[in-house]
Amino acid sequence: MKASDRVRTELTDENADGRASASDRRNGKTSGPSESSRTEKIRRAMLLTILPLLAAILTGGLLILALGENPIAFYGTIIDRGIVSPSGLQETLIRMAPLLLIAAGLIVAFSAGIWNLGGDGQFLLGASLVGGLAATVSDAMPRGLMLIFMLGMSAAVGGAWTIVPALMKARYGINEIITTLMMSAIGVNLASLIVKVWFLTPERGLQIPRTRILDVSDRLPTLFGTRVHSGLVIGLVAVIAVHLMMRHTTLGLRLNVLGANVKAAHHSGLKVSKLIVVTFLLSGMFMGLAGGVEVLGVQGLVRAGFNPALTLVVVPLVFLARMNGWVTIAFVFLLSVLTIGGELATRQAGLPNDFGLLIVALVLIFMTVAEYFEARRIRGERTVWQTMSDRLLARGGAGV
Amino acid sequence: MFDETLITAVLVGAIAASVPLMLAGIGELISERAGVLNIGLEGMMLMGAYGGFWVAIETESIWLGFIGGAAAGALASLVMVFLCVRWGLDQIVVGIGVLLGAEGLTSLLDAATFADTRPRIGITARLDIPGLSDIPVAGRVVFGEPYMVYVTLLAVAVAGWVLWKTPWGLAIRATGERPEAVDAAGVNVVVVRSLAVLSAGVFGGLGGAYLSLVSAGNFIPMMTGGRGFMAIVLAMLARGRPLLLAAGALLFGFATAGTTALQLVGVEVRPEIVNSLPFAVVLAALVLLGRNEFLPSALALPYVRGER
Amino acid sequence: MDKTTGIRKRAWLLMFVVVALVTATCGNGADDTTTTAAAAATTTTAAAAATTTTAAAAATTAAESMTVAKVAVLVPEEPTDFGWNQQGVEGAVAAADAAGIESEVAGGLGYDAPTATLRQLAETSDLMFAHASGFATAAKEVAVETGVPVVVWGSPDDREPGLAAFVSTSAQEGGYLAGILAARTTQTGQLGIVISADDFNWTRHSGGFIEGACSIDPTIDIELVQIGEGGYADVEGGARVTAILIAGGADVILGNGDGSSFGMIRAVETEDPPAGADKVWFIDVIGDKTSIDTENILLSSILWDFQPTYLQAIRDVEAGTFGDVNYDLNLATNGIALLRTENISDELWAEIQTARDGIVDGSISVPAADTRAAAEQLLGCGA
Amino acid sequence: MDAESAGSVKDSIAPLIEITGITKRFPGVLANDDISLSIEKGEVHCLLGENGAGKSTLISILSGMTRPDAGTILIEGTETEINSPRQALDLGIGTVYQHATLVPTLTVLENLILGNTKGATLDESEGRRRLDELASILGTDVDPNAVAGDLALDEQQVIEIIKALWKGKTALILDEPTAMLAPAGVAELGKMFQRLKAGGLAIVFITHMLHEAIEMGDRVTVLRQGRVAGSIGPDELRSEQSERLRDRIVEIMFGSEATELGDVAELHVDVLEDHPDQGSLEKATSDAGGRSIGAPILKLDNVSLEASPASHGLHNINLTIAEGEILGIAGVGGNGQAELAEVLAGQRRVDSGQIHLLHDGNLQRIDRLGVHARGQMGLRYVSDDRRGEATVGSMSVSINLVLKKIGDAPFWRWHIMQAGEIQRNAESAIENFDIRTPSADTNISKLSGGNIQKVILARETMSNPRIVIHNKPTHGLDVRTMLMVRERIRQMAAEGVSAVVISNHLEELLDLCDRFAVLSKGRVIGIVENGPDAERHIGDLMVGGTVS
Repeated sequence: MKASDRVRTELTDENADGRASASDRRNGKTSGPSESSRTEKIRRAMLLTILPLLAAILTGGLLILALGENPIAFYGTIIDRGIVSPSGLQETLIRMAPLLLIAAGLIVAFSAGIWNLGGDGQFLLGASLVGGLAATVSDAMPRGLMLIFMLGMSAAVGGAWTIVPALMKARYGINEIITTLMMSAIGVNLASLIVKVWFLTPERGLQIPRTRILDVSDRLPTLFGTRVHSGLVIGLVAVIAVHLMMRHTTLGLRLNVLGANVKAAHHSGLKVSKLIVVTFLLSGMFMGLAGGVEVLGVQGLVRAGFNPALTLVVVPLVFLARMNGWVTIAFVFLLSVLTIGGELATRQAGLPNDFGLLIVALVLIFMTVAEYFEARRIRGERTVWQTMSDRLLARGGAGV
Repeated sequence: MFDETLITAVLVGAIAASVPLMLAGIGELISERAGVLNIGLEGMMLMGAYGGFWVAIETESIWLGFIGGAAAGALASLVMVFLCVRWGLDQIVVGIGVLLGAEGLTSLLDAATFADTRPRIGITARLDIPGLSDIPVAGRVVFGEPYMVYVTLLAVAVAGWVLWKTPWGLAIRATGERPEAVDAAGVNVVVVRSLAVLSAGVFGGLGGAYLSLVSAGNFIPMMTGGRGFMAIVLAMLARGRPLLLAAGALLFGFATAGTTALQLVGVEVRPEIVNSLPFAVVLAALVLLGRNEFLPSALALPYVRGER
Repeated sequence: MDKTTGIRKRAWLLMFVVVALVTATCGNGADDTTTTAAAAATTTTAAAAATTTTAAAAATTAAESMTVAKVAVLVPEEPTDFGWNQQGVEGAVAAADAAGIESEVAGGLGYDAPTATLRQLAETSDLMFAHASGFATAAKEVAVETGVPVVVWGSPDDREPGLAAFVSTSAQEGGYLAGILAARTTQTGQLGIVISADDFNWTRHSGGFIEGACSIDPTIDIELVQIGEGGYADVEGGARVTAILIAGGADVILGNGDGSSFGMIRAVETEDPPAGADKVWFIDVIGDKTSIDTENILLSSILWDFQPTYLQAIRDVEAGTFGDVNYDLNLATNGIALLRTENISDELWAEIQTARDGIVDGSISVPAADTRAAAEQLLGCGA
Repeated sequence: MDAESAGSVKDSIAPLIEITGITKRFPGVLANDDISLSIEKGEVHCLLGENGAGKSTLISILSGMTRPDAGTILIEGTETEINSPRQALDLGIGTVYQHATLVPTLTVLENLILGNTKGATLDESEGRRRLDELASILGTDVDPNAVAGDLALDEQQVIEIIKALWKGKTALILDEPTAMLAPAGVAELGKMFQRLKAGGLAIVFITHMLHEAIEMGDRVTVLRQGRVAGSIGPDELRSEQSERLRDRIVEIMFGSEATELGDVAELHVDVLEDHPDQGSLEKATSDAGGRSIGAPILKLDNVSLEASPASHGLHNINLTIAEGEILGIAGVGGNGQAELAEVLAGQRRVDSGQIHLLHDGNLQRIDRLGVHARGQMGLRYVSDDRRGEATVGSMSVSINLVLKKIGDAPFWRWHIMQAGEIQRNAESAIENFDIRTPSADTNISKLSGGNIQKVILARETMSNPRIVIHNKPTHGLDVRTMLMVRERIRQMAAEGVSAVVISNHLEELLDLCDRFAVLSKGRVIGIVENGPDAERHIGDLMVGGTVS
């Protein structure tokens, strides 16, 4: 019982009546106003998504204008390339596949109140093992079997890489933010080693160290004659399945209780330590699967030093989507449009490609700020401006 | 091959590799001690690298450049101050926002200013005490480094002194452990944390400026190359003690420089292993200690009076 | 329950939207006149049995009738590094200008996800220069898929008539000349080579450099060190490694890097010359950094000029012979040259020119060291 | 009113601290309702009252932690706003909070000088000097270099007092400082008060122990339900016999049953009109003890839990509860009640000892079983921490009603939630327990404390309970819900369902229970049968802390 005691002491502070608990706030689970009202829903969507997005677009636009470029043309290109043009839309959908799987892994973790920030390591380990083995395995078995085997393996590897943080959290209550980040860094390096030491192919010619190429015809099948590979379906199914699982199954409810209130989880007789481990494993499996899908669907091989570092951006997206699968899909779509469209738009505007990151950062920050105002509004608190003026008036001499 | 000059060279290399980590690490350490996990440190370093270089080019002064770098880092940390400390928003989400924003912004500014001509700043002056700096093996390292190295070591010492010997340091250490106690003692938690995050920006900026002003002599997009994250880990390893941080950074620098030296005698140490080591050490320490005392207990938790 | 129905409804809606989008995508693609080739290639891929030969055959016919109106060049970092990325872009643009056609530059793409950009550029260009070895696989796949030919930095086997040609450098030839220069310049009798990563271009430079230096002084002492695995842009690493070489006694440094070169230059500028030398010299690669050489330490540079090769590629595509041969940058085509700075005396330059002529006419042969291990075997001048 | 008049009798100059009309409302709770009282120099002013009476809120207003919605504070006659702890400290008001405010990783000295040094460096010598000075005033010996987290609870308490005195040159406020102290420590505290009073300090002292208030206090103010219920001035305190004083204070605190009912009637007319049949507390009380009691259903043998820095633990608890019996657990809060409840519920494993529960006709050992298994055997737990533990605020009422049945049929089939069943269950609970909620889908955090308690009660008592542990079942509830909860407990007992009721309200225990076990420092120090003398017996055990 040592473990549960620790978790308890971590959160034993009493909550004053009517205030959201610390864990509630961390998970962004400030309870919304009555769910039934449709206009309220639309208003919230406006306030939490559309408004910050517009603010980010506006700020970015001003920046572009200041740089002497045409912001309307810039955003026009993003939309045209990211959504309107058929080939661009295909690329957007292709880009979504691994992001969706990562998001699915994060939804599970965040719903259970666990910050799995080690996605990059889990992703890359899944990717490198698949990259290393897929071509060889495809010599030995038919494509379908090979794909299933490889996808399963990537999931297993991703899950396995979470065991250390999981046990440390379950056993000693050690902050998983730190442990998953550490394991991720080690995983990134290990993935590179895997490629260079165990799966280095002699066929690479003069290229940098890489694994064998999986033949295009052996990769994930494409959808409806497009270039979009079936990883998109796997990703969509994963997010929707996780969404439904969190809402309709026993495990989902248990994880939600764990995430919303650890004390209540103990009180309800949930096996908290076990649930923590299950959460980590599930989350890591989706991350690893994302790596597998990216290799089997797009890359076909893994080079040493391969690290698209996808998770970092998905983390805030899932958090801001409040772990809602549908909203997450929308956000992932938005991010993909920004990435695919942004690459062309920056190129045409003569801006560096990294400018897209700035737009993403602006969206994130404005959404967070909107979240904050909404939370305050729900708690019935006064606006920040009122509070600030109060503080200014009350300051007189009260330093530190 | 392992003669005196090479040992000197390894020591010099170790210092060169560790100074940016030390600078950024001090800032992160102070911030973590006050309970704020500053994931955006890498972004603050980039801002410092660019800002420092810009000021140095404009003013033709390296020292003003460092001040500019500190200011640019502080500017980036203001986002954290307002959103995380004042409003209690999530430190991770905002930290990632700061990181991405700084990456985009510095690349953009670089494209707009230096990309075409790639101007460079003159070499930084080094301490040179005739006689002393010529002492075999250690003379160059002890008496012949760029001035900023000594400033960094001084900053480490000062940070240690501030943290352990001043009321400010006491308040910072207490805030990371139990902010409500600090509040009850009449110390404003928001002010303490704001200043701690600001110092993370200042030191992160200085670390970045060291890269652009001393290591390279110019700014290159994304030039920090993950050093911000390494500094975060080192700050955790140091458990709030700047001297331990400096030792950790030096050890890491020594390991990387040593790896280079080993190449010269034909011994290959895979860089992946060297790069993984600090992380593995932190994990091992956490496992062995098996408890959270390794980190400030209020780390990454926002504080709002009356809501605990 | 209302809630469940709502969720089901939304699930169906989403599925519908996805399917609709995807189908719409296919339909539109066929309508789009500019992407007929792409659509055709897509169909081939969709048939799942897209063997390389059939796709290649299909594409070859397309290539034969092609006039090149526009070329595209893709580089992993921003082309402002006075090195690999910038030279590649400038070479491609210059080639396009010479051919009187359009060019498009995609910079800062990173190494991990070039496919989307390749496909986008394939829609608007008739030839693509995938200017990074990390792009080779993806570029060739896109070429097969779209029929738009690519020039890749990969392996000689990547060559595919009408679709892909491999470009390499006889960088060792430039390295050889630089080696002569260094051996004549050094006062300590020690030279240093820094490579930012285990990259065949770097090891070829290095191997040639060693051979060249050995041809002058077989007792010369040369050290080769690598910054890290992907140390292309690692400024601090470049500075650190170079400082160690200088401390070890080297007074001429050959620096192979992109962004990391700036760190190497900084170390050459800052570090005390080793005992017996008045000054440390730096020999750069690929680009010409004379304009930013504030401390006058730049001895020379092994210049690469992609313009002639890339122009040749354009001509070959137009002639329908693209992919029949691979390309090579070398001294004979002026794709490789040694930069003459003010710091090289007339007498020494004449000696270097003699060696150049020898390489071009084949009287001097410089083997290519394609890996770091191969380059390291040359250290010690065969002793 | 009493307080004001008492103040004005003493002298004509303004009191040290005078508060008037202080009102503070938290969502769903009126914590302070127009409170006025004054605090004089050189006096120990005791604040008494049940948990939830508003004492801690009042204290946090004085210490600058909370700002009142209405009311004024006058310090030596000047109206003053206290917006932050800093301001309170600058005014010389030092506070010892109920929860620890020491930073466990810092040394004693560092804790003390935190926020209390001027200048650039930590002036440790000045700190030591002040520490020695205060320690000698208090008559204790303190190691300045000890790490605070390593100290025993009573040692920490002394440090907390020193910390409060550091700046508290005007007034010292202590929120239940004796709860964790041994009797010797309490005596020591009394001596400290004498010394501090002599120095002209005003002391506000919150306690549950009547004898402490009588022995140490110069003035006693009793709060009830956020209001001042009455007060006793220094003259009366000094002149009266302690027995008489005690009766008087008890009367003000709990009211005689008649006055209690009067108050209720006056305050909640509408309530009584709604449910006239539930209004009579007198009638209900007379029911207690009149039932037949069956065979043992729950048996605790030498149940022990190791003490920790935060808890006294449990020591060799032996208890037997019979079918249909209501056992009260009396004692001052923090003496092992929470631990006992959690051990019984299965939330915490015992370190030694056994627990047996009547199941399938014989007593079966259950101390290795978890919450869910015990729940299915009919053992249920109504936690006192309604929002923090017993419910998940961000989830709906209907989900909270099945929180302990996750995975059980009919609410889940093949691990899939059966929304219809859960909805039906919620609707029946809402109807049967009169839960006032907009809908079953409403987040439970939106409900008032009373309605949340009804949800919890419904969850724990539906579907065949055998024995229910009630931890402070009516704490903080309005009178109507309180009566309803008590009635439910009584009614179930009549149907043979046993209950263990933990409460700080003696009146409540006397009203409900057949038998009482008195807990002190994790031990059962006495078992008392309900009857005419029960109150006196329990009171002796509780306030005396010794077995009589």
